[in-house]
Amino acid sequence: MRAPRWTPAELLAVMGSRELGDDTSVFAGVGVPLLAAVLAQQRHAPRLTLVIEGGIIGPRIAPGRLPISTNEMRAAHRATMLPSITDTFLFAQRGFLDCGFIGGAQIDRYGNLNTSVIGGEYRRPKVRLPGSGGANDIISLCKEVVVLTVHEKRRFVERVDFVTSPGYLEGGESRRKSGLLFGRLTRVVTTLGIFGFDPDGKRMRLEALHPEVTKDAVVAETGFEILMPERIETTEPPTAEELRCLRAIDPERRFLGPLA
Amino acid sequence: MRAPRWTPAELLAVMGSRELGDDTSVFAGVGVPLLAAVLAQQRHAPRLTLVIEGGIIGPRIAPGRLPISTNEMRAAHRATMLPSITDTFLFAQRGFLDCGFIGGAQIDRYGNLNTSVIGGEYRRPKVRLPGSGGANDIISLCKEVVVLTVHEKRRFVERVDFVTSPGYLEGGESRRKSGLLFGRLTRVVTTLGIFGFDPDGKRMRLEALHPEVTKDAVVAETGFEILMPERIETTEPPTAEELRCLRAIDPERRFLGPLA
Amino acid sequence: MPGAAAPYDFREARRRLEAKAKSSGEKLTSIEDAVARVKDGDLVAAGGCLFSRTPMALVREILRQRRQRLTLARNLMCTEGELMMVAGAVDKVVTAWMSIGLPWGVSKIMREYVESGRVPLEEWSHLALGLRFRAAAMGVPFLPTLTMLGSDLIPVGGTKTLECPYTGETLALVPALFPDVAILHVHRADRFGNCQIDGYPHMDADIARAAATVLVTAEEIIPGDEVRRRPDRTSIPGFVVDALVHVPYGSFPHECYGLYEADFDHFGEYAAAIDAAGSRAVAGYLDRYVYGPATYGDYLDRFGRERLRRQAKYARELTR
Amino acid sequence: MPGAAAPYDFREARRRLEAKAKSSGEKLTSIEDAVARVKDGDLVAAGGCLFSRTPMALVREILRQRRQRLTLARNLMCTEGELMMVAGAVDKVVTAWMSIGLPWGVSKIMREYVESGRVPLEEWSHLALGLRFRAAAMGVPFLPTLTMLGSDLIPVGGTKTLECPYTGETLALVPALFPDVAILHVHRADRFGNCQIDGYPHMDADIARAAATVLVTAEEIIPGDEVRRRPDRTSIPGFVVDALVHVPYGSFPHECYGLYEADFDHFGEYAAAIDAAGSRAVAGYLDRYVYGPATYGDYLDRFGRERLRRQAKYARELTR
Repeated sequence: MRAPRWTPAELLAVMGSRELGDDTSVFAGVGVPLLAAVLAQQRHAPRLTLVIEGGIIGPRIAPGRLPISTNEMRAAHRATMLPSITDTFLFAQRGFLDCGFIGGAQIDRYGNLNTSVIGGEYRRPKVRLPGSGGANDIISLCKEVVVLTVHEKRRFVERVDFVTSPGYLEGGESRRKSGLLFGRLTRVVTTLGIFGFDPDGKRMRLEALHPEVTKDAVVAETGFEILMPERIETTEPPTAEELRCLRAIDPERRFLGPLA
Repeated sequence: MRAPRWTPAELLAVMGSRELGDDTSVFAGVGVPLLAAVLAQQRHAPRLTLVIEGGIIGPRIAPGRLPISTNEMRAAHRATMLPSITDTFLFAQRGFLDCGFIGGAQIDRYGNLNTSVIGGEYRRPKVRLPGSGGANDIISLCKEVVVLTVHEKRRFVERVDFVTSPGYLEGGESRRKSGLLFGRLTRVVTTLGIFGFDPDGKRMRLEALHPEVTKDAVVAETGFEILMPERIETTEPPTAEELRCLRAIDPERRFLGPLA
Repeated sequence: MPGAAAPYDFREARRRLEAKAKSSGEKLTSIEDAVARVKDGDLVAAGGCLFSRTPMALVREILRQRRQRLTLARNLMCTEGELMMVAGAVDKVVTAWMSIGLPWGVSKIMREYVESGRVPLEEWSHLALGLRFRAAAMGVPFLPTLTMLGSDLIPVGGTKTLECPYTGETLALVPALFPDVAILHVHRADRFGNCQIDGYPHMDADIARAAATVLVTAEEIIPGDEVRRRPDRTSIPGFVVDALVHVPYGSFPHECYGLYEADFDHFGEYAAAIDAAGSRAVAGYLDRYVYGPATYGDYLDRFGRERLRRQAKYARELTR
Repeated sequence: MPGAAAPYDFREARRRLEAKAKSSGEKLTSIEDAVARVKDGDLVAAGGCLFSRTPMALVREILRQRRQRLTLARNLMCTEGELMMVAGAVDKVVTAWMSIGLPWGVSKIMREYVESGRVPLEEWSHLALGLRFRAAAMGVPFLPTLTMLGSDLIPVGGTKTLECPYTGETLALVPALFPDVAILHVHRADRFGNCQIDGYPHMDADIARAAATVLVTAEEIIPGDEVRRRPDRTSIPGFVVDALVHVPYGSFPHECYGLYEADFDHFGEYAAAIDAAGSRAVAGYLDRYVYGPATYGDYLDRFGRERLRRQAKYARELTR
């Protein structure tokens, strides 16, 4: 077996970057989501505005000085505005933020995310995770949301133990009926492929496989039944130029992971 | 008849200034209320904080450069903070503003103020006045409110045509019952005397007469029955030092009026 | 027909924002092009307060383009409101207070137009109107408050009250106000629309977020790098702004904090002319200051450059 | 017993503020005197966010004075929360997220204390917690929002929903959170407590207005005249502040925008020690950094002045 030409994180960042259009705003978490946004900005979306939840608008992340949090000078490097955290999220509630980029610990067939508790009772959980942070707000309030995540069976579960951040809840109209008028989860970009949701039932659906990934690999790494439409695309592999650009942003490979 | 030693505006400003304690905050409108607050600051309340509704905290008004509005550089002279207008009023709603100083066009026995319409129907009034400005907010939200006004029969009416700024509404518990939990109108300082409100019925009550003013003069200039307790104080006349200080603040006599 | 939605309809307001490009690209244009975005019948909110940071150049261009049936919303209204009334541009005003300033008494123009029923005046308390813009800026249909309760402002504004589900107390819920267009004047901006304001911020930041379309004039256009050196001075981000115009003295004869004081002598002459001739004086004023001068520079020349320099000196004295 | 009121009780919160002096006088004092105002059982809200502008000197002094049964509320919690847990100072935390930072995974200390039930973690979305402080800052019992709806955060937090009387839509009403004490670290203040913050303001301004008692440390104490020259830089007015202490590097090893970067090497060593020895490592850390050094200067010496200079250099590079 030959060495892969890109790491899983590189694949996610490149595929994620392609979801972003020019003349839009993106609310991005740190790590791979931020890399994806910076890549898009450098490649095809020069008038993209990055928004970071610590209260940062329009930063130009310095290559090699990547932030590890949403609240630090590396994240705010050469920003155009630094509103309060609350005001930053309120831009999303008002409708100014086109796309939200988030990760996730557990995700289920309706795109619900859990970053709170796994196992046990809520107040005495088996594993207590860090919590929502801004993920709930982003998925509730941004116009469109893309989840970027490693595709593993322990993450893709039948039903999340706790809905920290609402995808389509019970599917169908249940999200809208809960009062969530705005925003929707449009894509789940994983290390295996790209997923959407069927318009009626809002169940997760395979839309495209990454190069050299099979449907069986998806089924094997997914803890629920994924809808498989007749026609499934194959994504364009990361180009040499995309990879070159991406690697220049994270030369220390802090988030891109070790090349084999 | 000898010439009065002070003008009506001077009397109001001096009497008003005495209502303010040190280590407090005062929300003051321009004109006589502002003069009263500045006088208090210079005389007995050096740690008083002036708050002006245009979004101004802690200004040091320059003598001879008195503002004519709550939204100008003269009002903001050497301020310590300039919050947004909304945030300025929210300091009052939260409970940070101890005393509000306002004027009034029409006032009734329960201290209700009208600066909106006189006569006719609301939408086709005989006289359209400028409106609430911040007066409604100040009387609704400051801990204590003092009205400073010339005492004339056309101002002191049986019932205001329109309640722009609520005093005690219909008296009794009606203010509290309307939802106004905070604040209260404590004093009405006029050119004739100082008035309060009886604790139960909340009707206006004479508390003190200015020097050389008679009860009959009050009755003659008031369009409703004023409560007259057994014991009525006489105010200390403005001192030479108070007048000297006050006149130095407004040397052009822009608000103090012409000396006879 | 977006403009026909109820002012508190946060769903429609959100849809309009979602449909608009949120670009960090070029925003600099001419005043004519900027104001072409204002449509007859629009609800226009003006920034600043009374005679401070009034977007006078934008008001002037709206009148020159003969817009009609506008609703003008502004917390405290001054001469700009009178000009719009007499020019026939407004069908309604939404405000907490309207006149020129304390020394000139109650506005005679406001009285003439409102008492006759020609231009209804929708009245709110100062905080309530601020909260209406803030609710809109936050993307919610109302904000709770304790102001206005018990007063006659509650019924005339149609403000609903609520028994608080947490405390059982009565709260006023002031409805959001989503303008079609915001017109604002700021101290400086880069060409991408990132705006910085000195001194009192008034309600401009909320109004910008509340509106579907945002037009800004700036005293100074600065390089983007300068904004990035002091990002904590930015109060309106570029992606909120639709059009930006470079207009020095863009509030004159009103003030701009630190740069020029309001021209009180001019107000006095203006008020005296109204005392003598009523709204006919304002019609003459419109010819002389609005319709006549072809450019904003010509407009400023009517005041005289000496006057501008004097007012700038006063401002420096008061703020240094 | 004020502390016993429900966190959204705006009436009690208002009464406490009305009873307090709103002075523009002297606020400068010692850290010991400032922290003496914190009582056992208090709800303490800390400013900054994660490892940015954490009021570390105040946290350290609270631990030195052995306060107990505190509730700590902070939007994103970091090492200061772990220290308070292991020191036995907190009975509960209120937050949107708790760990040290992405590279060090899920906080082992948080897991140990929360999973065992020793310290309940009350969880809100980041915006919801921000709105709780803002509601309190505004003096109202709740604010309406569309966030958290549909998620399990609504039932576990006891958040009530409302059918909007204007639009009929469902809104979440997040309840106000009125802290007994706010602890904040800012860039500069004058001795009267007028505070200025550079860079991202986080939630500090709201927290200051929300709390009954406000304790502030500042990197620099500047003359009052300097505040009056740039009043538009002030975000917390003096009459809100109860006690002010001059503490350079008052957030270290966390960051202060423009002045010093967080010491990530130190975080790495701290996290590695926990990996090796669990909460015993934190107990040792408390002895070495909190209980041991008699003064804040001695505390900083444990990091080494060279380290402080290095982090200051990094900050200048990132913000100039």
